[in-house]
Amino acid sequence: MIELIPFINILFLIIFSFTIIIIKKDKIVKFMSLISNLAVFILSIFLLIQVLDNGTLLLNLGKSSSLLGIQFYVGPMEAVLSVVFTFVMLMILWFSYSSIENEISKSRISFFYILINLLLASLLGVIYSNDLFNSYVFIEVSTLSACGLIILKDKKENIKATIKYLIMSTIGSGLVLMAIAYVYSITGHLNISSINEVIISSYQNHNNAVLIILGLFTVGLGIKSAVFPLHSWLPDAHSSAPTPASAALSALVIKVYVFMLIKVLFRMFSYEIINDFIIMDIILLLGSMGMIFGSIMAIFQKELKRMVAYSSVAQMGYIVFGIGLGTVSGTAIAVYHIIGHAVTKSSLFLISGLFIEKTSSKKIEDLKGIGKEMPITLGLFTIGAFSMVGIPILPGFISKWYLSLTCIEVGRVPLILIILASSLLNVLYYFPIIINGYFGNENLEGKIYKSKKIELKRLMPVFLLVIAMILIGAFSSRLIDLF
Amino acid sequence: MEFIIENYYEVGAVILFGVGFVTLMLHSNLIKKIIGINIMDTAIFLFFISKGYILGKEAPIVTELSKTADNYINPVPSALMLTGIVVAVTTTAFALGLTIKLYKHYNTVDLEEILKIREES
Amino acid sequence: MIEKDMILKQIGKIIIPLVQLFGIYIIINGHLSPGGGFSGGAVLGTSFIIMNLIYGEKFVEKFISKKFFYKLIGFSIIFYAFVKAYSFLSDIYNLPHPIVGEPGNVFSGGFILYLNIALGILVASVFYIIFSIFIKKEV
Amino acid sequence: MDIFILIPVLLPIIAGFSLLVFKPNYNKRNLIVISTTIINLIFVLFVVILKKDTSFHIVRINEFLDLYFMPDNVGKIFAALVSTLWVFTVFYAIDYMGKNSNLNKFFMFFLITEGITIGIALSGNLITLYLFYELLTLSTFPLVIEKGSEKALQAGKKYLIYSFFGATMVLFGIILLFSQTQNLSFIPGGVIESMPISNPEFYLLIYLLLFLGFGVKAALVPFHSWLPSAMVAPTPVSSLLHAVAVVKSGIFALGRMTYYILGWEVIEYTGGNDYMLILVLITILMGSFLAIHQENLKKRLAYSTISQLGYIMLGLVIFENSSYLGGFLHMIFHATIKITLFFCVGAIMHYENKTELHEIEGIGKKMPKTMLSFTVASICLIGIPPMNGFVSKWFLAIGGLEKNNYIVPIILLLSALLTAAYLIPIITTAFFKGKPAHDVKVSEPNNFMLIPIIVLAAVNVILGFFPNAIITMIQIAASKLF
Repeated sequence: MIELIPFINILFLIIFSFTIIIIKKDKIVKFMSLISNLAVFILSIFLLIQVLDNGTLLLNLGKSSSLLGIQFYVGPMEAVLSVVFTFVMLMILWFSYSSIENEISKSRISFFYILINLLLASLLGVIYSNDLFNSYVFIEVSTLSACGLIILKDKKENIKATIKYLIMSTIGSGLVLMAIAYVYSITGHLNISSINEVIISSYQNHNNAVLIILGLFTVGLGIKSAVFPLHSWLPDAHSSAPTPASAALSALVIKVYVFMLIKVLFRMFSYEIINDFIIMDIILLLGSMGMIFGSIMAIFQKELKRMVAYSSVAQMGYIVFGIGLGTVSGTAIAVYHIIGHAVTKSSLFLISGLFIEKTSSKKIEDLKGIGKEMPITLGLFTIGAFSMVGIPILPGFISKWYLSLTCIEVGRVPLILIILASSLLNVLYYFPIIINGYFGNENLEGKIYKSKKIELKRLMPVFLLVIAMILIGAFSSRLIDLF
Repeated sequence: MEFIIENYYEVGAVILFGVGFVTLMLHSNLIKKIIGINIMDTAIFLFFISKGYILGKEAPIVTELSKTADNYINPVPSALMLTGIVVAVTTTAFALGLTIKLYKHYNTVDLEEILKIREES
Repeated sequence: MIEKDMILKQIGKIIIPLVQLFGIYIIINGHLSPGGGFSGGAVLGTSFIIMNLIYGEKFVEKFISKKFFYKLIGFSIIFYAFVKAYSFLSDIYNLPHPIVGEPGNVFSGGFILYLNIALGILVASVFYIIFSIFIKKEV
Repeated sequence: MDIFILIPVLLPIIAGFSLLVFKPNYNKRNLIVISTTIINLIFVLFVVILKKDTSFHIVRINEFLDLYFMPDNVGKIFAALVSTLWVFTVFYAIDYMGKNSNLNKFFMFFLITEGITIGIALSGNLITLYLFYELLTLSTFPLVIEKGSEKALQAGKKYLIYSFFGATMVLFGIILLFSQTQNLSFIPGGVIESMPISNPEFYLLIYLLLFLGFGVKAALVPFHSWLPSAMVAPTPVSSLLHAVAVVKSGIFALGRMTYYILGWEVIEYTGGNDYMLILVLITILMGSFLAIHQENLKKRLAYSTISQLGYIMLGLVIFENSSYLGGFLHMIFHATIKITLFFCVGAIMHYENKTELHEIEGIGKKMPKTMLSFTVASICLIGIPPMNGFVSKWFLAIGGLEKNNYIVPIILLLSALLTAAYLIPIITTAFFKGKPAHDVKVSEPNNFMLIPIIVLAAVNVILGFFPNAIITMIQIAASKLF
């Protein structure tokens, strides 16, 4: 019965999101979405224990043979990812109970919870599914629900951001579907593991077809996961969306597409094959450009949410850089950074949502002297910023450390300069906020101590996220050997 | 050269894909962009289904039971494309709805003008 | 609003039931002839839209109220999800299958028939709701 | 038993946070601050006496990231030095900072910095040292910008950028080092087993990165400009931090790195220390030259610190037993001398609020005791024989000669002259200029300030006459290395 958990997870979420359509009253809607999310979180913990005990779990739905039926492949990576994602979504939901009223009109709140449940269901679907077309359908569902989440605020810039996001991601999924068509034409299979067997034997004689497939997959998934040159939709979408939605978007949604890229690159094309294609150097180039230019653009931002959005573009650069290295440890670090960044970025977005709610302005200048008014919130923001910048013990530092170690293994020492340069750039745009928040007399006078305090009940989810971040930092070694 | 003549379906599909992609990129008018998306999607469906086509076999609709499996073309891509079509329709419906709302706010459908208006505001 | 003249009304009276019957036919033998839930639902949905165009909003309200359409969507999706889940589980734990008749007549497809019906209702109601939202400028 | 090592590190940090939480009023806060520093001194002395070397792992995340304390006698001496000077500075700071009670934040960071500096002293491997090194920047930053004025914020930002730049270079070096040897803990004679015949320039790169990275904090020439601009901070901060804690921890980390990580044979093989020798000599000369025509007293002392740090780095660059001894001795003596000088200048600023050289004419007659201890301390700094400055310079010169490169003693003599050139004018303007003695009223700073100044001046003199107690202790450490 245990091995059915991945299927039950997704089914549970879908059914709950649809029952919400029928029940329109907010109280019950909130309660139900909480139960469904909690149940899925507990189930994925069971799944993790199960996977840790007896290895990866293959679940064939539909036809027993793996040729046609939908197949769920749950390895250690997927199990840990699903636990972290469900935990982060739980915290975001908890946060949204208190802060959603003042961002979306009354009638739309039930839609918000439908879309959040659908989004989580499709994210878990993409993580688990071992079947290309099946993950394509889940990707589409997640894009549409993400667009729905952005549009809920129904203001001018929201619509423009959603249109831009929708068109860009339709291009992305179009390219991905084309790539799947090519893969199908070469191998005749849609199941990743069976494709792998065919490809290993016959990839020599399809050389440029394989190159096209890799190119299409990288660009298609790159657009959707906001890798550097293709990221133009991210800042508008994330800064105009309601806070819990933008937290979910930037912490979870863009990560799933990169994980899909990892599955395609390293599980469909195994490590040996992939390294003699030039695609790996292109990905490495994309990653390093993302790291540098993402941070540079973040420095010039005037609005808080746009700055945090640009910093997620930079962090995506780290993950893609990890993939580009092409070794097992490189991918392990990329996945570790996905987890570390998901927790840190969601807490940063939620906190910036609180700042905007209290100072009722998006600009960074108005955050001067915020430290006196909301000391605890800015304290949590500082811890998040420390992890981003890379103070030891926190996950940010650990992924930077291992990334540079793999760089040396691969023999590309100068690349470490890029990693360190980008962490320096991180300092340049995170620290002014903290410094102007806590210190400087002209920032502080005229501010009453703790006047805009956020009561602890609302701050609890952010608090738990920060603790989870420190834990992830602490147990990093066991996590990394797992992948 | 004979490769192109042999499987002209694939070549046609790729050209159509290029056309759709270009209309999507170049035109700043939103409606044209959505048309471009539809062209691109149909091109992909054509490419996918042409992969399943086996010369001299008929469509996989079972009318009388005598026929065995080997005189039908490969049904898997066409089955998959059913879902693909549904997905393409939903995205287009969503995009059209958004364009209408955008038109109401900016009363123009051209992205460049909208960008100019946003700069001024 | 389109003023409702006589000719349209009379033809509508004859055609709309036929269109609806045809839609239901497509849904029912979805697994035999081409079509099935999605296209059958589309036909059914358009018949409601024509009814709305010819006889106006209130007539359709009397027939099926908007709120009921929302309920219809919800229930049909949940029904679809449960039946599909049951079909997966029945494969794994080989629970009892619904009667699998010999191919060729209506009750031959096992689960597919029920799935098609649920899908048809769903698509029809979604078509109608999207149309009514667009028509009432509620976008 | 091993838990004892942790107390001197954690006690001040906890006390600091307690200040934030309880928000005590003026005299309750003074009580907490004084008691914490004194108790801390006792604990550190206890650790120093502890003969067998104990070690303690706080947390062991994975094979490279473990917080590990292992105090050997080099660390013990530095911790003892830091805690004793911290006690003096606390007395001085309480009087200097005055009555307003919203200084809890200041004293919180003040205590936390002490805990972190002792953490640096007692750390057992390079990663713990790096962590506390970075925390030191973060905890000293609020002290530098205590005034809150725009100028202070600018100086703070400059300080932050320099230190983070240095920290990144150090991180780069540590990563490269870690890729070669999986072990980062401090072992006398260095961690690298085999002599790097295959890739000497790789180790040269590591050595340069680590030296320059730590050099930023130790005010090495190209990265020294943050020190004078950080003089905008109140005197207890600038005296304690920029004469003792921050700068010396940079030097201490350099010493750890050269002798306990890379090992001096490896560095000598890669030839890294010759480049660094040139850089150090430039630091000594430039520091003294810049100090001569500095009008502001504190800036003058800041530049003199830069040149004196050059002396200590000399000991780290010439790999000789006596030069190591001389460098280490100078680190201790310079700390005590410089802190006295800063205290006197601070007393003048606080009571007469005069900061420029031409303003303090005849101050010697007004505050005879302070200026007297100032003269004593500057004599020690210049290195006139019986005083402690002379002892350390003597060993440095011998080390240089043993290495038989003659530039070192010449530079030492030249810069001793320059030190005299920028200290003597202060004494002359203070005593021999201005109105005659009898009609000037004597107004000494109150004894909260005066006692630390006089006691420290006396300590300098005593160390000058009986230095062999410290020399033997350093000799034990040096014997393991050479």
